[in-house]
Amino acid sequence: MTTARQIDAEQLLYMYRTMVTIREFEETAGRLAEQAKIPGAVHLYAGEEAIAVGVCAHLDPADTITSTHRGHGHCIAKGGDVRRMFAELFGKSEGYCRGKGGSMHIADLDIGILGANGIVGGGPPIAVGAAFAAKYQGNGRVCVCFTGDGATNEGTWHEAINFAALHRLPAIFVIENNHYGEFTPQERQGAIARLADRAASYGIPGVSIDGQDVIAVYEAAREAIERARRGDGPTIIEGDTYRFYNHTGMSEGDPRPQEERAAWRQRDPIAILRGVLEQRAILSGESAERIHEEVRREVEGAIRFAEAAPYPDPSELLTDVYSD
Amino acid sequence: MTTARQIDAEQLLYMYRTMVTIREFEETAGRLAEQAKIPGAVHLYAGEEAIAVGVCAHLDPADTITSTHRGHGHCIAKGGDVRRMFAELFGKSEGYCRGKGGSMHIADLDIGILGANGIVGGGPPIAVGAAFAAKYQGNGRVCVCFTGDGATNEGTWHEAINFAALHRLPAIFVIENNHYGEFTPQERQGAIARLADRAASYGIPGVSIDGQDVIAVYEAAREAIERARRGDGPTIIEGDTYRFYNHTGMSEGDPRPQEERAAWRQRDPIAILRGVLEQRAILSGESAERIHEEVRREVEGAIRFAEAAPYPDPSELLTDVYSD
Amino acid sequence: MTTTTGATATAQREITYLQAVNEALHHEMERDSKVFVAGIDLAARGDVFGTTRGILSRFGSERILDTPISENAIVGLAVGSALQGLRPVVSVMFIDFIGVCFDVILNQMAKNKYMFGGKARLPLVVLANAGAGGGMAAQHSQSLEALLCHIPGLKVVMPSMAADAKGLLTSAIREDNPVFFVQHKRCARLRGHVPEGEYVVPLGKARVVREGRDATVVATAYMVHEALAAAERLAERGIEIEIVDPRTLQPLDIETILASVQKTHRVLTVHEAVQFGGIGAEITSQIVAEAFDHLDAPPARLGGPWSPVPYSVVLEREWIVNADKIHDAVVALVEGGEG
Amino acid sequence: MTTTTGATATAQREITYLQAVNEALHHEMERDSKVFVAGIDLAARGDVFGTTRGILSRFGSERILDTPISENAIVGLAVGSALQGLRPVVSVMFIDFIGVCFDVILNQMAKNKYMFGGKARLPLVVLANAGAGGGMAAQHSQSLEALLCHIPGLKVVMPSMAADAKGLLTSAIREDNPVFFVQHKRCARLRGHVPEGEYVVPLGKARVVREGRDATVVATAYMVHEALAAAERLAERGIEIEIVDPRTLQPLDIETILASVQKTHRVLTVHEAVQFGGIGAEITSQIVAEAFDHLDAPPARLGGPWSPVPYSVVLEREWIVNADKIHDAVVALVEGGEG
Ligand SMILES: Cc1ncc(C[n+]2csc(CCOP(=O)(O)OP(=O)(O)O)c2C)c(N)n1
Ligand SMILES: Cc1ncc(C[n+]2csc(CCOP(=O)(O)OP(=O)(O)O)c2C)c(N)n1
Ligand SMILES: [Mg+2]
Ligand SMILES: [Mg+2]
Repeated sequence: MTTARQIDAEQLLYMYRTMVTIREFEETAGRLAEQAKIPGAVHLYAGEEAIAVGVCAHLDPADTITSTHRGHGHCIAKGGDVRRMFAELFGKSEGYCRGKGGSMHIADLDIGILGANGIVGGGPPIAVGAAFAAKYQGNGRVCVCFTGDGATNEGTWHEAINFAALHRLPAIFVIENNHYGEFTPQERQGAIARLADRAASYGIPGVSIDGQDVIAVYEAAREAIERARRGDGPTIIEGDTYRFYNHTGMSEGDPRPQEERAAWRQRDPIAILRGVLEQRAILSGESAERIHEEVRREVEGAIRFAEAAPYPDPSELLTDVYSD
Repeated sequence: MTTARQIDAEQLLYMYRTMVTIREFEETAGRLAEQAKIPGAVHLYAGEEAIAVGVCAHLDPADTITSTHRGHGHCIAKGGDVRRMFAELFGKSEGYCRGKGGSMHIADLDIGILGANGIVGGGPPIAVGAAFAAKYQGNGRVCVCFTGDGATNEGTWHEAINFAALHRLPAIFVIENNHYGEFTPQERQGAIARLADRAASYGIPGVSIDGQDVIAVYEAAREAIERARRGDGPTIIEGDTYRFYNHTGMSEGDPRPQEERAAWRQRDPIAILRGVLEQRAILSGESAERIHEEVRREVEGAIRFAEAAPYPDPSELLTDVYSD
Repeated sequence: MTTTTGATATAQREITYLQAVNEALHHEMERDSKVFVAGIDLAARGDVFGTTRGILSRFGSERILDTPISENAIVGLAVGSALQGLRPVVSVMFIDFIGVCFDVILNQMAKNKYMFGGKARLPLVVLANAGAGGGMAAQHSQSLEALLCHIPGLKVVMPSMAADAKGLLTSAIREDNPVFFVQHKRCARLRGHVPEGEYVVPLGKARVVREGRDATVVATAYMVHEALAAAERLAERGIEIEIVDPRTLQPLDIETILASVQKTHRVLTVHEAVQFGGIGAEITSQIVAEAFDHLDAPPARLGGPWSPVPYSVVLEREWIVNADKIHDAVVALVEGGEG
Repeated sequence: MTTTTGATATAQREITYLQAVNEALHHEMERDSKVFVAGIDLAARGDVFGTTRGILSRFGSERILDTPISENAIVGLAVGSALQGLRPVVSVMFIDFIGVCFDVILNQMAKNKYMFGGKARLPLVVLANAGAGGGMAAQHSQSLEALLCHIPGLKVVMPSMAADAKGLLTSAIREDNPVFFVQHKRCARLRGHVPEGEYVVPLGKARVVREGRDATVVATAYMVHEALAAAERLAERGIEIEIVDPRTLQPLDIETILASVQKTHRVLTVHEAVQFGGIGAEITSQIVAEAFDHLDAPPARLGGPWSPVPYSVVLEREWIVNADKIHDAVVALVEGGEG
């Protein structure tokens, strides 16, 4: 956790690399899904990287997150292993869920990832419990609950925040406002523009920030997380963002206006951070290329790992239903 | 519907009588429940009369309401027949639900009462549908959704208001803030004091008023209902109030501080209106006594009616599950 | 058993199950202005499943609404507007999502009429998509119809064929009670002959999909197709199964099932839903109560194993009941029977 | 079948079922600081049912929380804190209220472990009160255990006796899986001998409550007491029924049930829940699959009629399964049997 206003170069480079990793992961996953190498639905996080990365940069492995159907970015930002993620997408036994979960259920309890979630609004109630456990055990942990804008219209979101606010639980509710729930624009899902204003319903702070600027996210998250760790309760952070691909998969059938899509492409969070890094002479064209290349190799390696991994044995069908 | 600021005497007297009727009904029902003449749970509305009456005074029979477990007051204010209400409490076939519903499910669809509800937060989703139907049919009707303060922490309340606000449905969400949900005070159920502030989450007006002053309620309701009828969408009205008896039944085991209870008794909505009426010389001690006497006779008559009514025939057990 | 009313019927016109649903919607919206449709992405997008394609352009945004992701409000919209005389058709998308609005289903929709002493009418339809097979994993693959079938006040329809989908949705929309119209995802693209124009299949009537003498297979939704595939292989072995598709699970047409069992003396129930507590248990129990002496072997059941639906194609394939499993179960029932 | 460990056990100390639940809570909270309790009015008020009386003063407000009326948050509190190593016990008050938080139950709690490839542990208990008989009407009187029993990943306990309530709650709290602990309201005040100190009844073990030779009655929760009442009258008639209380419905101890049926050759299942799709259907189906040749008569079922629970005392009495109905069903089973 940094405390100075000035974020150090190492942290910035870490965030840059992590965003690049997410992008590379997602575009690869999207292509593999198009080739039907990944079954089911794959919801790509590309375009929204700054939010997961700017928030999770403050988290220790013991801190927790609850994620969404669009969860790969959260997982990588929280320290997830791309090899085991790809193996899971391929339904292999080396996958995070031993092939039982798939894209919408990747979890790594060892590093505080309490699961992606196929249910919109499924995460917030679970975040209440995780944040409560931190308070109960007095271990200083926080829980970050990621949701989309659409999820803020589910009752579970409301119940969870009210509960967390009342008990001053160390929870942070991050809204990734990409302006669409599936194919329906946000303005046809609710009558207010700034979802962070809903914080007023719970007597907690709510901030709206530029979700494409990882530094803005980082700063807002730092404040919210420090507040939570201090025992002062939750914050809502709304990051204004955009998904670069369709609701599921890549771009086929994306009904969003071409102009809107192009405009947001101009606000690529990776390019924005790169600009800052170059300006501060932290990154050169060459070192950037090296990072991208390393990430590409990492992702390629992950794919090879995943492809080589065995499928689960059919006998595993009935294991893991219960603990004993 | 009145439009003048000055409420006419007839309307005021009507409201006075209706409040007295609710009080008499509830205290009688409470005593009968104590004598085990009414089974199940009876949630008394006594003390909160000004809210139901001040709101429903603006409603036509074709307008609708959704009610709560504490629903007798809404029913009477909306024009319900106390005879059929008592018959229902007694489980008789002349009851509103032919004995099938009881206190928590009294409904009269002919006069727009879409049912009391045993589920906290059960009414708001239904109100969405009723208000939508009014808009769809363009018939100028409104739907008033009554809930308690505790119900505003249920997700259904949130979903319903967001939906109604988005579609500018002719709905009014009235919060009867009696400061307790069952036995737990409001401040241990949420972190904000004024629940009407939650209107900000939906881009609609929210007003907090003195729920013991029927004129204040009447004025706020008029504005909200006119707004709804105009097609400008919902309003949240929060009325500050207090129940005079325990969560269920009369006073036994009521854990609320004696001092608090006594203070609120000083704010009896009936006495407050009576003061206004006497000041405006609309009511004399004598005419008030006549009203009270008439109401007592009406309630006694209702009890006699209900006692004399037959029980449903056991063969009715399986009717009314479906329409055909 | 099925009735065709009015309109021209082209003898062998084949369309998909989904198109059949879409036709019924169009037809009923045309017929009755009280019918409207609402749900996530139903209007502009025509539903992620394709059910409502063309409705927006034909009927306008007053009669088909995209909604916020707020299933309590969506299903509440149906209940409240039905109480006020409209005939809503709302979608919860995946049947897995009934959890987020289950109180409205369990305690409001299903009980309002009874609790109110009969005065309410709730002419509403809830569309829901069930079934595994697409790698959608545990929260998007369930068959939860048994939960709904245990709730007095609801009706539950689960068509397997395109024509039934059209005919049953037509009936469901005209019905004055809450009906869950459960579509199976793997049925969606199956084609079949579907009469044009108005087409009504009454609720509560099973259909004998295939005649046979050796055993009755009561199968629901996509399992009807798996049973048909099994039947071919069984026929090669000399076993002729009779396949009964209940089509409506609540109310259940037990008479048609009993008539078949009394003819074949053996019965296997098959559904994709988890076996424990599935509709097969109820059907089996009713059969033994009514036709015990007609049985030459213990009634058998096939249903999903006791786990959530797994993601991996290897495990998912293992999880789902299919023609092979039906085949083997019938062989055991007929050849290994104790009769 | 039941084990007593440690502590002094006063031979015939009798306490109520509710007190037994309360004792188990006290004992387990004393034993393990990871156990905490949360729900509406549980702390200051000790629960409207009385389950948590004395817990606040003994353990303080860190370990027992009053909650807002937000069941999704309450049940989510259990899931999330269990995933983080605590052992929550949360209450949904009436089992009727599972509807408002059903997604958390169906799609999160029950499936997290499996979806996550086994790595999660969810040691949590949900307390819920079931049953009609108090004039509480349709939304406060249901027995909804069958819905929960159809969901892989959950366990469901439904004790009928005070001692079992204590012993099973102890096991439920120590269990590493989500357990619904369903109390029947009419059992709450029944007294029985309950061992002092630690007392464990393992999950998944049925109990033969009464021995008999002529028919097996499998009864759950309050129906065990009704069956016992029926047994006395049946004995006068010369019919000796064996009563089996499954105690845990998921997992179901079918072995104990089968052993009894193989002895008596006749079986009646009885529960208060609606008969259609109730747990009796599953038990019946398993019995016919496993012990068909042992049956001298078709297995019979008794359960709630096909309606919501009515309010009026006249109708409610008619609705609920009772000793008379059990008596008559057994007589029909034994004397009218087709064996
Ligand atoms: C309870 C529930 N309702 C509906 C869906 C279908 N669904 C999947 S993603 C999605 C949109 C979610 O929108 P948002 O929360 O803004 O997240 P985004 O996809 O934009 O990241 C919907 C409606 C679901 N998965 N769960
Ligand atoms: C879903 C649900 N949860 C809990 C309850 C139990 N319950 C009945 S009334 C009540 C308190 C409601 O408080 P509020 O909304 O403030 O209404 P009030 O009783 O104060 O009028 C509770 C918790 C319920 N009936 N339904
Ligand atoms: Mg979005
Ligand atoms: Mg209150």
